[in-house]
Amino acid sequence: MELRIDRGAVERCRELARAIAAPVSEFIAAHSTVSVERSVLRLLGVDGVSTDDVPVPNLIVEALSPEERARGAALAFGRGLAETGLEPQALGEALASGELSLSAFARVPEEPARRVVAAFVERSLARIRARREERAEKLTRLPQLPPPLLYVIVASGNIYEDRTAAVAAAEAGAQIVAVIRSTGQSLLDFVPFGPTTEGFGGTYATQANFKIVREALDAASERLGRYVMLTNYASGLCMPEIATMAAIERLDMLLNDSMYGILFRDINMKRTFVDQHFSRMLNAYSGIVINTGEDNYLTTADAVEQAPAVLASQFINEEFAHRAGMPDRQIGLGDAYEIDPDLEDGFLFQVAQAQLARQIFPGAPLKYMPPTKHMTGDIFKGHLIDALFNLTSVMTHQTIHLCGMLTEAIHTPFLGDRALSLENARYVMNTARHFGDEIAFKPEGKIEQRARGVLTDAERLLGRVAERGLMQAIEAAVFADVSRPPDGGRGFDGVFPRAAGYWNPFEEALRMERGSRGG
Amino acid sequence: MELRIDRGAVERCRELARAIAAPVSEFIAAHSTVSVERSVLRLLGVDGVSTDDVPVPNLIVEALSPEERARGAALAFGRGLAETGLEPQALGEALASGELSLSAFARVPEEPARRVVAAFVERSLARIRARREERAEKLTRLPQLPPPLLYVIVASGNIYEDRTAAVAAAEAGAQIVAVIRSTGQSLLDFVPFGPTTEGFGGTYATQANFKIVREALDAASERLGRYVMLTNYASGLCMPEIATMAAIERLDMLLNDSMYGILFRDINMKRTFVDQHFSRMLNAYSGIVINTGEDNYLTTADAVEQAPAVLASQFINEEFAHRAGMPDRQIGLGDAYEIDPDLEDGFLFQVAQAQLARQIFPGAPLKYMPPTKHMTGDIFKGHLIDALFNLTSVMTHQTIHLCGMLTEAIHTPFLGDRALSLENARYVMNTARHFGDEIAFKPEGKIEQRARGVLTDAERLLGRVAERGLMQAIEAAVFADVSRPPDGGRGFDGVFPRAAGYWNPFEEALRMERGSRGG
Amino acid sequence: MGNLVKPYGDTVNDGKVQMSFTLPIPWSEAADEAARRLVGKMGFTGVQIVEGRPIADGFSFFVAYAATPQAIDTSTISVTSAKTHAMSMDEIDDLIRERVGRKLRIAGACIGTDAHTVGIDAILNMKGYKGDYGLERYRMFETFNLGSQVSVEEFVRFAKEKKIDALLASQVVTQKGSDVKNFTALAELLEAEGLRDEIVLCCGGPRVTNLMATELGYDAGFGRGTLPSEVAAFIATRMAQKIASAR
Amino acid sequence: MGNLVKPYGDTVNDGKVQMSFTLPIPWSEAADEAARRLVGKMGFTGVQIVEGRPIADGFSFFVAYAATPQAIDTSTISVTSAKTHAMSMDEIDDLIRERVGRKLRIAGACIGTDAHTVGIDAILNMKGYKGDYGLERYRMFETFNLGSQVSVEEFVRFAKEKKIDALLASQVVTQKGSDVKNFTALAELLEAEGLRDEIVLCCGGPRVTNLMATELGYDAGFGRGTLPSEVAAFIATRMAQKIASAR
Ligand code: B12
Ligand code: B12
Ligand SMILES: Cc1ncc(COP(=O)(O)O)c(C=O)c1O
Ligand SMILES: Cc1ncc(COP(=O)(O)O)c(C=O)c1O
Repeated sequence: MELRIDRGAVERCRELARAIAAPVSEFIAAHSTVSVERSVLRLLGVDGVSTDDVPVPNLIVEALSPEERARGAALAFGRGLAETGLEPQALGEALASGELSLSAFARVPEEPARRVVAAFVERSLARIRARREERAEKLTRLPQLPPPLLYVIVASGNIYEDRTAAVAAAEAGAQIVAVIRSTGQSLLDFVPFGPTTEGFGGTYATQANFKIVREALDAASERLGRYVMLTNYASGLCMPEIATMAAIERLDMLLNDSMYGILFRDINMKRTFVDQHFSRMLNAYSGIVINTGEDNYLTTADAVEQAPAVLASQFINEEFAHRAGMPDRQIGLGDAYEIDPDLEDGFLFQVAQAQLARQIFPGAPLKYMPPTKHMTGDIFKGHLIDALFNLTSVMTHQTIHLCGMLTEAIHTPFLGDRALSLENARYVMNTARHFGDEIAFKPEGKIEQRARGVLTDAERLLGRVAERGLMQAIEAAVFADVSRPPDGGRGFDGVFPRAAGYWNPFEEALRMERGSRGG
Repeated sequence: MELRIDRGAVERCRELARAIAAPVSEFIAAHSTVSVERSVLRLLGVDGVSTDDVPVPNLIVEALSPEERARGAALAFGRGLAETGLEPQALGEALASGELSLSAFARVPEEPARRVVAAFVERSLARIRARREERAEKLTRLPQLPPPLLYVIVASGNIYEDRTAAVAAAEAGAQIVAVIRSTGQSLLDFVPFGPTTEGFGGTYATQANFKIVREALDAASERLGRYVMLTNYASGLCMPEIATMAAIERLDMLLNDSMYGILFRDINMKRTFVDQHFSRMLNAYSGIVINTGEDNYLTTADAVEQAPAVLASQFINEEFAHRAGMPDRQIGLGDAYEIDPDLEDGFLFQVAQAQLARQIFPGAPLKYMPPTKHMTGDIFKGHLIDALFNLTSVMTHQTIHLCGMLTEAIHTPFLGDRALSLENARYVMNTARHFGDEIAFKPEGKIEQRARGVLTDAERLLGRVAERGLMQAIEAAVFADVSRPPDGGRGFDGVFPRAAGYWNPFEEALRMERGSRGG
Repeated sequence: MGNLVKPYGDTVNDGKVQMSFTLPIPWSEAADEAARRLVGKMGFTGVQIVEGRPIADGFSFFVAYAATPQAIDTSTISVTSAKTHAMSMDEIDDLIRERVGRKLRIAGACIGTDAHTVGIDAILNMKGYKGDYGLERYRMFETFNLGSQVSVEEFVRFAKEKKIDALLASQVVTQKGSDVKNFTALAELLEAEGLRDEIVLCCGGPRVTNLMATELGYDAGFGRGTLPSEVAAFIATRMAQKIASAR
Repeated sequence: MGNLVKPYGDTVNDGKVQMSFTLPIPWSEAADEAARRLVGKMGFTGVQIVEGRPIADGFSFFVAYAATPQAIDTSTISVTSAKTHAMSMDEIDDLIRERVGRKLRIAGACIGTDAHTVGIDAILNMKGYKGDYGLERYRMFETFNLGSQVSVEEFVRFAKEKKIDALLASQVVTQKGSDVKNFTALAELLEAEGLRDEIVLCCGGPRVTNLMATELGYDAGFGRGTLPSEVAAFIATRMAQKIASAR
């Protein structure tokens, strides 16, 4: 079922993506953010909150002087470690309670600070490696079913109900479970702490919540004889911190996009670019597959028109991921089945788009999102739209398959909704298992022509972006019809230039590690 | 989306069907049945019931002596007409009330009897022609939507609720409405009379009921600007009589099969063969499209295994229909989407089967039946199976599309069920309108191989039937694993040999008419 | 006490149910509100009409989500299933051989005007159902399959004539209560003929439950998904009991 | 009297409804019976559990059909729809020009932590919705779209500063009643700031009904499928009334 597409155009798109990312990479290399620094602290072992619920990493970074901050939190914190001989967590607590203050250690020499930090860095990376190996071991012993991997969300707002729901979903056939975050969390410039039971439209992403569901799914995996994956969002103002927590709690995937926060959450673009880079370096190391957010273009604007933007964004996300050291097998590029169900031959367009992505990114575990925008309270019709989405996915060999819910327009899924949704996917994908392999597209037919048209338009779009520069292109509303100024949006005050001598020991270690892997 | 099939095999199957039908035709030509004779009377204009609800045509035929019956009811009745000068209905009533008796006219000469009957035959055929022209006029003025023609059933048991349901269905998009009969009607050796409100699993087929729904649908057709067709069953012990009533009330289609009654209702085979022939002659003349019942093989036995039997039966039904003077455009051959939904790649087999029929019978308005057997109380899954059925139908260009109901396993459809069912068909057929035209099957792939295998096996099956003779083959349980003896089953006592001088003026007229059309 | 349960949407005891129905009124915002109040009158709270639309002139279709305050105490429910004994074909044959000492004569039919024989055939035919052999295959059963559309009178006459030990009646069509009507007529006629006590009387069909069957005076009822061996085990056990208690 | 209606399955007043729900119990025949009795306790008759099956350890899913004895008198339902006036863009502009005599200042936002702007954008953006132009396109409106995740305080501050005539608040997320909470907070703060009377206060979202909105103290509420012109017509008419009655 191959589309005959212009391979030259694909190559040109990749070159354009490289040209687009290069200047942004330079910017990234010269900057850091409060969230990056907080994750460095978290990675070193700092956790917990103050009596008024402010996370310790936030307190520490906020307490740094601009000059200290510009050289990286690791150094200042390392001075404290060296001087006090405390474990990072203990030092963090002492700082949080006001018992100690990092400014007191300003004159501790760099050398011992670096040395003591280096040891904790090694310990931290070993821990992440251990989690990664644990995953590999489980995957070998408890193999997943073949793709499309059925993925469902849980989002009751209460982590304990979510746990129940996650386990039930696994039993009903889910291979990946996502705990959806509460509205508004992406705009919080800190990560909430502890188990939570009060979210709106989702449950807070906290390290404790990650652990609760991971443990429950690990137990279920053993019972079911197949490894059930867990995923969450490394997105919003705390992208790298969530990547950190996920690495530690052995999440398997993370929603993580190089531009989503900018376009859809009005997060400052510089903040986003810097944050996504460091998160992805971490994700690469933890063996976490990222899921990019191209589907969002389709929920806010017309899906037929936006197809080239989706493809262009996939090229950009791929390029940024490569630059952060991610191999193709960890780059879950996004797409979605969002064409108006009442459009004649809309199904043909969906097949064209899905197959196009499959051919252009053969090594990527494509993430295919279900119909959402055109779902209504008519759950019966909704279930049918989901069925054709399921069919398209199995025909075009998508990898990560977000199961559509018949109640999409109504509420975050009920336990029974997920069971019906999984039943839908299993039925359709089984009865039409090899359909895609048994047919060919009519040469120059509607499907092929559509795919070719999308590719041509994506190349044109990338050309325009490359010409202006990515930041200026975003300002000029080239993506999703949304304009964002380079210095506007949320979290801009948390971006700062690296001073000479800036030190991020994890970045350094991961880059070296990658060099040695030849990545 | 053409399958490469062995055209020679198709030709050989048609030859075998001819060889199978020929001896049966000889039998048919030499016999008549009580139901054929009753329809002759109905056609002449006899209707109504006696005080104890026995239809007048039944009373008259029952009162004939074996010798009179063997020469056909028309002659005996014609004698009465000639002698009394009454209209057929008046004579019928007088006979029913016992006021007159046909035996009293036994000595009236044949000539005047034939002459007076001939006049009523002409009147009767003119009436049927008028209904046929009326249909043609409406179809021109109120064109239907393009096929697949969406067909739904109504079956409340109460004709007035059925009328409401039929009109609502038309408004919701139905193009054909069937009023399903009560259980057991097919085994009644008479047609109930008048409007009825008490049926089980369906509503009695009566002429009054036909009229009530036809009028309501005619009004709806005008309002909607598209002609909505009405259909019922010319099946069971009163096949030709229902064909008569349908001709008069301008039904547009009729379920009518050359072997269904034998296999699935244990109706005597000789009765069935004779009855189907005369019904089809009438249907041909009234412009009624027949729908054959091959789907029934699939509801009682495994659908994957029974596919060759379905195809073999389609060839036999086609041949018998041709022999009754039906043009291809009136032969709605049956098939159904009945493969176990949990069979891997079952969808591929369904597509293969549907496309095979489409290619072998290009001129026939194929009737495609929905999944029924594997439907369960899980209405959500049922709706999905219907969706893939809808997809298969539009891909393979089926003509008469029976919409599946999500409540198939529960109850005869509710008004709301039909609306959901029509929504399902409209959605799927629109979003994938030209999908079938935009793909090709992989040469020698699973789909093509399946289609070829079915054709080969059907040829083999027809070969076996031709060798033994159809009646003996049925006795040997070649079809549907059911064995029926030639002289067993219901209604055998209503079959009798035609005596020398047997006269069926309608058969004669229709045959001449057909000769003049060159059919 | 007990074990009170409520429907579960996404939180324990939230009581959430989904509902759909048609109202014979044209669609409007007022129709949505009528639907909402109607569901309220049914006793639900938090009623959301998530879909409301015209489906024909004068008819509207609605989908609702709502919470029920009702709960059910599962500890009070003791349905005696006819399917409790899991026995193999050989075990069943052995049981009959030992406890009855002769072949049991079984007759099955689709009674009334019902012609849905697939279900009763699944129980009786050699081939069976879902890999479970039918009663014809058992050494200790002699079976008669009377097929479809067998009148109650004919069925009882046959039972009498052939000295049948167990009667199996099937009903698939349920419209207007025709199944209950026919099942009742059969039980009554057997009673009237004085045959009821000697016979193991079973019924089945997709809407049959054991509870309903026993209420109608049957020994057992078998619903959707029944396997032949479950029926065979029931007949054998019940017959053995009858014989034991007759001694 | 009145016009009592009941759900319609296939016969007038049969009262038939379809229902589905999950119970937190393992599946068994007894679970089916528990489900049947539960639906009975909800007040339905003729309950059929047509599907019952395990969907996870300790959870079963059921589909039921049943009849409700409840009916609703449609003649008692007088929902005042906010959408009664069908007016064109020009008519609305003219109405404002004549009866208000100046441009109306409109501010819209997705309040609270809700970020679903598609709905409010559909009402405000030039482009509009389903071929119906948005408020920005009207000559007699000056519109401000504050976007997503706007706190109630910020929204009221803006209204005060810019002397807004009509506030349009959107809420799409409804989990745990967050929509009602935010709508209520907005109405209360406006009241507290003494701004409520001057402002035409509207809310909208897929689960909003005009009834609910008026109960929360809003002038109007707009649900799924709202067209911009319906909102524009409402604002214009209401503003004209306010001015007339102020005279
Ligand atoms: C196959 C079928 C037919 C075939 C029947 C062929 C045959 N020889 O049996 C044909 C096409 C002929 C047919 C015709 C009609 N059918 Co029909 N048919 C069905 C269908 C699709 C499947 C039934 C089936 O075979 N199920 C599979 C078997 C294995 O399951 P089962 O019957 O439940 O049996 C199991 C158990 O219940 C149990 N069991 C059953 N009986 C017994 C007896 C005993 C003693 C025991 C122990 C156990 C037992 O064991 C079996 C194995 O587990 C159903 C819809 C559906 N999906 O259920 C409609 C359905 C049953 N039919 C229906 C109707 C209305 C008809 C017609 C009346 C329509 C018409 N007016 O033309 C006709 C007339 C038939 C008649 N006179 O009875 C309705 C009944 C509505 C109702 N609830 O009243 C249904 C539900 C479809 C619908 N939604 O309209 N039908
Ligand atoms: C698109 C979408 C998104 C987009 C939003 C993009 C954007 N910029 O708006 C993205 C992908 C970002 C998103 C994210 C989330 N979403 Co969302 N999303 C949807 C979706 C698919 C469609 C909503 C939509 O655009 N509808 C189309 C518009 C035109 O319709 P509308 O909003 O009803 O508006 C019309 C009327 O209501 C009215 N109207 C609306 N507002 C107003 C205001 C006024 C004053 C007036 C007069 C009229 C009016 O006029 C409009 C035109 O007719 C729905 C599911 C669905 N199909 O409904 C889920 C849905 C709303 N999302 C949901 C959730 C939970 C989320 C998340 C919280 C998930 C998560 N944890 O990550 C996030 C976070 C968002 C946040 N912080 O609020 C849930 C809400 C559950 C609930 N009932 O509480 C839904 C129902 C999906 C689900 N079943 O889980 N989502
Ligand atoms: C990359 C990405 N991050 C996050 C989200 C979720 O929204 P929020 O930003 O509110 O967490 C999405 C939504 O689909 C997404 O694609
Ligand atoms: C040809 C034909 N006649 C009749 C029927 C209906 O059944 P009955 O024979 O009970 O009328 C069917 C069923 O699908 C059929 O295919």
